[in-house]
Amino acid sequence: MLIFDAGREGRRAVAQAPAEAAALDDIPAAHRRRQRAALPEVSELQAVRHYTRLSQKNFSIDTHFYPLGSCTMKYNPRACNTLAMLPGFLDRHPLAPEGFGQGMLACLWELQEMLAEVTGMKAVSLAPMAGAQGEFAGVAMIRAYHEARGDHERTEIIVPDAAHGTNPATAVMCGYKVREIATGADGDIDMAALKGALGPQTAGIMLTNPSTVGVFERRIEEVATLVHEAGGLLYYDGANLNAILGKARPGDMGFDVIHMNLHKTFSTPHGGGGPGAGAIGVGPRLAAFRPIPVVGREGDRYRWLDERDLPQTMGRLSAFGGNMGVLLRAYVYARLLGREGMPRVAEFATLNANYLMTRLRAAGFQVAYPARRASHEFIVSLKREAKELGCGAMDFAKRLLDYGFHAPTAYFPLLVPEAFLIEPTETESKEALDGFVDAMIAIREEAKNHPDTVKGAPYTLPVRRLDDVRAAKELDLRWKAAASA
Amino acid sequence: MLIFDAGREGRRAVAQAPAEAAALDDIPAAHRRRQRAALPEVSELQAVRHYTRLSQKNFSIDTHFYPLGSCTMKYNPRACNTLAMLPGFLDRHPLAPEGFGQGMLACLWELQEMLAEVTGMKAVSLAPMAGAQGEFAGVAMIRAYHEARGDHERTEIIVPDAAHGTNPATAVMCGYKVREIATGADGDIDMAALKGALGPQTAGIMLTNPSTVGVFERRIEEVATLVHEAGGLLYYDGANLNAILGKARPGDMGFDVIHMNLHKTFSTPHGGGGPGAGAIGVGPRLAAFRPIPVVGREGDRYRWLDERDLPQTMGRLSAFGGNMGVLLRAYVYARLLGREGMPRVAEFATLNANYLMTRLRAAGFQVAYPARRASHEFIVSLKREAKELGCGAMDFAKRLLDYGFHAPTAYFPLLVPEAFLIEPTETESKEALDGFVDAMIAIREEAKNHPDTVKGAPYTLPVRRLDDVRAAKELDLRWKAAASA
Amino acid sequence: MPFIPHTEQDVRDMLATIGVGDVAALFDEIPASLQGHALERVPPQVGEMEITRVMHERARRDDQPVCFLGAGAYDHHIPAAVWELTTRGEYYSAYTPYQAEASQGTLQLVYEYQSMMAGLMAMDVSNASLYDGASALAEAILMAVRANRRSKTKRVLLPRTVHPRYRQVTETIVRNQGIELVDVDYDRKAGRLDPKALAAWDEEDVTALVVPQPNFLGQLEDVDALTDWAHARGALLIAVVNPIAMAVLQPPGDWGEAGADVACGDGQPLGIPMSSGGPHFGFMTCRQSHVRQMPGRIVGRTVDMEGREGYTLTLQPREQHIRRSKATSNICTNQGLMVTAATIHLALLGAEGLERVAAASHANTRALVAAASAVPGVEPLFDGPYLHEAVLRLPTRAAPVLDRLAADGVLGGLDLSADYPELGNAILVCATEKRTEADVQAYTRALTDALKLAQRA
Amino acid sequence: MPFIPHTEQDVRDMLATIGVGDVAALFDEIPASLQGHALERVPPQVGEMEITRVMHERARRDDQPVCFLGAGAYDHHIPAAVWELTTRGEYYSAYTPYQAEASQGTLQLVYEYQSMMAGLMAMDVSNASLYDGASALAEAILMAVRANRRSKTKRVLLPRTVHPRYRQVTETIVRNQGIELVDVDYDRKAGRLDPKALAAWDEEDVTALVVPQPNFLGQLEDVDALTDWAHARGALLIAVVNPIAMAVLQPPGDWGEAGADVACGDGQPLGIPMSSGGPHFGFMTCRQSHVRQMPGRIVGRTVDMEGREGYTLTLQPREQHIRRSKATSNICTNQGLMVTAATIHLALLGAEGLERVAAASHANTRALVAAASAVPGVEPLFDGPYLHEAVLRLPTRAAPVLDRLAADGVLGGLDLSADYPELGNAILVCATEKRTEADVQAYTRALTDALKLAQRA
Repeated sequence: MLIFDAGREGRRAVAQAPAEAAALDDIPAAHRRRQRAALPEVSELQAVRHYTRLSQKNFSIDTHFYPLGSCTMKYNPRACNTLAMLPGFLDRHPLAPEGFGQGMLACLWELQEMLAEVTGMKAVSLAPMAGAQGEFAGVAMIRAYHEARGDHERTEIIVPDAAHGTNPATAVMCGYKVREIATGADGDIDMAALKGALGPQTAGIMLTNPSTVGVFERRIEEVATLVHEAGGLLYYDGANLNAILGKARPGDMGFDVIHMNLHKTFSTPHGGGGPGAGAIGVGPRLAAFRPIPVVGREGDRYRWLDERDLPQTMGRLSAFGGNMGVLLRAYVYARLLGREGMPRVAEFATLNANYLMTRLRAAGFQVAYPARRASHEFIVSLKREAKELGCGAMDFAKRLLDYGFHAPTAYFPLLVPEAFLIEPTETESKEALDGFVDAMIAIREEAKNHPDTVKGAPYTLPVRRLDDVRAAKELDLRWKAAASA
Repeated sequence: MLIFDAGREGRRAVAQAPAEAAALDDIPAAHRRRQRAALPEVSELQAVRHYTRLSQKNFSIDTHFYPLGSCTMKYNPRACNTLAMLPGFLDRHPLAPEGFGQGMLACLWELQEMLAEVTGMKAVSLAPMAGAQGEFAGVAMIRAYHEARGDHERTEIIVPDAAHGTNPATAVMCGYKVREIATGADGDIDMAALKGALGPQTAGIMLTNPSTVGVFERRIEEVATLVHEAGGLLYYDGANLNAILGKARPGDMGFDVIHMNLHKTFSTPHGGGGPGAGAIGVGPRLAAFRPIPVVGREGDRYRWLDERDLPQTMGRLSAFGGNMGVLLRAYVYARLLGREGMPRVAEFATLNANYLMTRLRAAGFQVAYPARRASHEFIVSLKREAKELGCGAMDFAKRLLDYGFHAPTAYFPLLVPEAFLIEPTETESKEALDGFVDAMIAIREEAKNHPDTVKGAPYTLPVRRLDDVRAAKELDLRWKAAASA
Repeated sequence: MPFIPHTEQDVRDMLATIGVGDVAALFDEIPASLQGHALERVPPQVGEMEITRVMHERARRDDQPVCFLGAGAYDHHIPAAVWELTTRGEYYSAYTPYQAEASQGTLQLVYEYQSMMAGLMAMDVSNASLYDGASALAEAILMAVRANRRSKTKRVLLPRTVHPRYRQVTETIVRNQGIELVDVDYDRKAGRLDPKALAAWDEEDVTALVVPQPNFLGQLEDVDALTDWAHARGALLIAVVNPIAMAVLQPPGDWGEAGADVACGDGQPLGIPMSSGGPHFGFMTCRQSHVRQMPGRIVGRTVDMEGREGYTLTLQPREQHIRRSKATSNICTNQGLMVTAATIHLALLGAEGLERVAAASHANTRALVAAASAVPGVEPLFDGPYLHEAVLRLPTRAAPVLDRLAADGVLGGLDLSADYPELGNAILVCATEKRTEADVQAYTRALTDALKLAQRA
Repeated sequence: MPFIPHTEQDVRDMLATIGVGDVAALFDEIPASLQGHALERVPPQVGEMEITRVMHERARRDDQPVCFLGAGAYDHHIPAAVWELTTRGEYYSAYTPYQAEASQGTLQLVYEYQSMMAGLMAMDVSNASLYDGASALAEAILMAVRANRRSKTKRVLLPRTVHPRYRQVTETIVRNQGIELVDVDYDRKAGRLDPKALAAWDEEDVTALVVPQPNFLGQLEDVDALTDWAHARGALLIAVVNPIAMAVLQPPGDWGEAGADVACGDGQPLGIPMSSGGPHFGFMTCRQSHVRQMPGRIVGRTVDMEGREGYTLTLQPREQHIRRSKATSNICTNQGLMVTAATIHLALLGAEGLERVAAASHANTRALVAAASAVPGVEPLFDGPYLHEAVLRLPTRAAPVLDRLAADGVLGGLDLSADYPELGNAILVCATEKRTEADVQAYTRALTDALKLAQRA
């Protein structure tokens, strides 16, 4: 049932709107709305009941193990939410004088410091509102850097073929051509391909390390040297930062700029698709180009730095300062981890991934890079199951839902057929991992004996497999009132 | 799975306890615990996931229609919770000076005033922590009143046979004998029986009006006169106050004392079984005997009144002042209703009940008092269905769960066979009531054609019918660790 | 019409179905003389926006000072997860779990709660809670009187080291049931129950003895000896204890040779905000042999028609809605939502977490006592062991000193002069794990200032 | 180890299964030179108790004054239910709903959101949100450039009456895509886009015209004429509007003969706390014919294998994870949780509720303008219609006056001198439905005092 279906003309949640319908008579009729908007007309109880019941139709971290590769679905500590939602934080107008926001600014300044330290970068800006905006800011800074030096011939960004889709999309948004390079059989970059791609046209390279195939780029220092020698800069996609948090720092590897997905590594909620936060860290070459605003400290006072302080800034990314509420959650989380806790994130995420990889491999599943350590994630290929049993990644994914596990990321990265990219994160217990292995084995048994059972899954969720083709062909993107009198 | 089953030795939610294990060496060993308590050893995520998933196994107002007679399961406005949980209210120590609690005391004082006005009583005490404690306080005040007058021969409390079980239980707790009187065929008190029961031994009478059979006691003024003439006092059980809120006042009917279930009429949450609040209102005869503390006002300052102010008080009912958090919720709700909203509660609760009764009757169900108006609730007897189809109140109740409705109160009051006591409350929509009627009709059809389907219900809940006999015989009241090394 | 979903059309349709002309007709059985009061003292309806503003202002007025008060309510850390989960609609707005199949969430949670409390107290079984610690003690006494059939006197010894408010509430509740509540005095030096005072009852019939641990004065009672004394005389032993303390102190089930018979107390320290005193919850645990005398709801594990595990309310024949005037108590609702919070709290803290909380509270209270005792004229009144509360003697009347501390933003403790005048200028102080070194320094600074001022006056 | 469930035994068992001796071995592919930094600038781990104290203190420091600021963020009432539901774990901790069957809650909610926004804007379709209003405008411009294949110039007219920050963000985002952003000036008297300034482009190729409603200065633009002007020239019309305002003002879909082509804006007024500026969310709606050019996620209704209705992400081939360098945008996450809140908010308010909010805000702003204009030297700068923001001229420099108001606990408005120096001592003020008569009085009192002080100085 849609919320609209619960509506009746004239029904309202009366306590929620002003008691009086104030006059608008001084606004000319030509400006006034003529027909009331088609919104639900429901009581407060109906709304509460509807959205409570709807919520129960979701999987979530708070209800299920979610081994979703490259997404870092770990526990979102409840204190981060409770504390970020204190009225003193929520009720502050973005343009209120800084004197009314010293507490909030203190949190942001300390977060900047912590992020700079843990990534090995010189400075941080918290302005980007999501990973993709952080990426955009990063590449735009690279462009601003070259332009500021009068270096106008650099037209290409190098991107590995296994990269996240946002990488090439971002490079194009910043006016660059994308040059893809291949991944070697061992999962590392093909150095010959890299050397072949580098040249005076190279503005920079976008890398994730560990890469999207779940392994650490072992020759990263050599890569950095080559790119820098060619005059390019190195961009670090922080999607996989959880794998090395507190253990190794992108700044030490030679990266010039990094974006961090605070909603991954710093455990702010994914919220069913945002809001995220894509803080960026920069090395000395790019510090002047950071997006504004940035929090500065003078004595014991904090204030926003803007274009007057950073005249070379690549600009503003949002009307105000970014996703403050998300940043406060990240701050609380970072403090709860502290210096001791950050490396443990990497250690236990890695321990869980290697354990799960070892167990799945021992159970007969095919691992994409068996000769390598898993980082915080790894790839299983279900190519053999698809071929021999007729049940591929999609079928295993859907059947896992019936077993009470969210499916791993499927069919990504594209270069591994029938891929499951599996990231257990550090917050799951050994029992949860063992349960997942048991489910994978059980599903394979089902696939052997009753393949249709697997291909028909899921059975226990609110709906069975959906007709995506119909969804795209016969677009139904909104409710419409039934035609009436 | 029990939370204990998720535990592993040494596992903890580390952020939640002090980092250091401080020394206890100055406490003699004889006083120290020798074996660690058997509590769960789980991570924070495990606890959050376990209790999130457990919650989803409940029906609740926020998820289901709950027509539970005599329980007034109406919408609990979310603002009442949010506002009562502001840190300034939660963090106050009960013994902190009143200067730190003026805001909270102002709310309680105003609540006292509103409750006195809407019940027609002279004064109110918010001290009782639940309806049953309010009842206890009420009857204890009646006793204190008679004793204060040297009237020691009054040993009996009169209670109608249809009364809530708490009524006789309370009278006994206060040292009284219980004298039951019959309910007439029309649902009113049998006046002859009342007259026969009254005498110099009568301390008082406990009544609900509307009564537990769902009809208004029409001759209440005559009852009051008779009881008062016999030297007794009248106690009003506020369980059914929702039926007359703002429309008629127990004080005007002649009652000397009333308890109110704020978790019913004033919509504080039932919480899966409490906490409630059982505020009491008293007429002039009993004002001096109110339980302490009570909030007083002097100028614009509020303070607690105690035994120094009310030397004849029947005493204290709790270590501190009562269930403040519940009272704050009731206060917010009372303000949101206001003067206009209170009578509407009674009007729409009554409209819903009469509509539902009419529809069920038209659908062929047997109503217990067809010649009477329903109050906020009414009784359907499934005697005929039990006899003819073999499916009684229990079967209909369980099958309703499958249809997404909580069952009405069944087998109460005891004097109607196969009773369903149905209270829809004012916050449910006509569509919800119609849906309930449809379900009742559908279940009766099932009972005709496939009675075993109904008798086997429920099917769609986490468990099917439970073995209550085994539960009581083979008592299993706690988890025990499996015997190990 | 807030919270009422009816449209005008709905009302018309419903009235037509019922067959009446207007809503007023539905009230025609209520005498007209009783209808139509104007409710002048009830203010007009306001919207959520307006009441939100009022409550924020009033909560702000209540901004709290640093708390060194205990005396039955304790300022412990509560994990954010506790109340974020507890206020989920499915717990918050559910009814008492009579329809077991539709209430497995609450029922299983209560079963877990019972298991945790029984474990913490080292007792056999727990009920699903009572209203608060004080009323739980009263119910425990009523229960002991029912359970001890050998004793004829209904005489219960209630030491003065039990919380004075608990004693008052007990008196209020048991007053009309023919029970004799007997004060037992305490040792002025030790702040513990006086064995000599008890000796007066050596040869008498005693139905039950109540023993607090820690006692109201913060001191530890000699629970083993007291328990054995009671049992030797055929009396039942009722423990009234702080649940956090039981993480590190000997639990009632282990007292003496045979353990306590009933253990009760207030559950507030287990994840419940102080909230000016409520809602808290009372807990009660007992020996298996007494379970049918225990008041309140109890959840049992059983199986369904298909043999699956499930949970249900059990032993209901003890309760008022079945037994009516013969019930073990008139108790009806318990404090379900508080139990929900406490269960989640206990799961998050675990035994080790609770131990750390208790130990840190102990360490902070020691630090407080030491620091305060360095202030001239201030000294600890008793010399025995204590956990996280202690009595300090002041050189001058306590009330004005505490007022002065409050003005400095410090809740300095409880003035004992009303309940224990024989102790002189004494205050009861408490420092939980939340108190910091800086808090303790603020305390002693404010105390020093206040005493100087008092001596000048 | 906070949030890590591993016991020592677990670690031993897992390492044994993997076949390594310790955890360090798992990092042996990372050059040793890159490992082992001490993280000195990261403070040591603290517990939840300690950080709770810190955050409460810092939030208290941020206690907010009475807000008469608007300018892109609005202090509207938010029903308590909105965030109590939005922060339920099932919404809060869920991922983007790629696995549709396991995400029907979020997916249906987004479908409802799309329906509500399309209805509110009187447009055909909505996406599932963008980051904020400013970036939504930038995306709308990129979208219009893609969609308007007839226009060759990539020239977009961006009036100065659009929020200055939105214009800055747009410049930042579209800078490298060969788009020409053209300022269009406004009429100094009317505070609206100047038809004469527009006339300069009468004969030129224009790809799109942006029209704000209400505009940044609070005034209402002549949206019908502007829309028809754009369409007559083959330009697309991009509306950037306040969603609360659209409850009472003509919605973009009804502008002019044919309606706007794209309507976007910031969704903060729909149940999102101001939160110092974020997270808010951007919304975007458009004509059906442009849907395949729209960036961001879109949810469609379809059926499952058994014909039951269900919801799924659709039109994914527009997106970066499929199309990579050819995607309509690099956008990946949207602002899902904010959309959850806005959907619940819209359901609770309904069209009539939103109208009342808008109308009450209008009435309060009129009252504010009237009261402030009674202060000597203060007057409204423009004479046209406005909804809930207006520009006041002060007799003296605005900054010190606003500072003085802030010291009196009043956020008195936005100083326009940096962005609109030609307007002199002008401030932009706003009064939502939350402001009371007493608030307005406090404002004028503080303003009177501040101006007296300024004139004395």
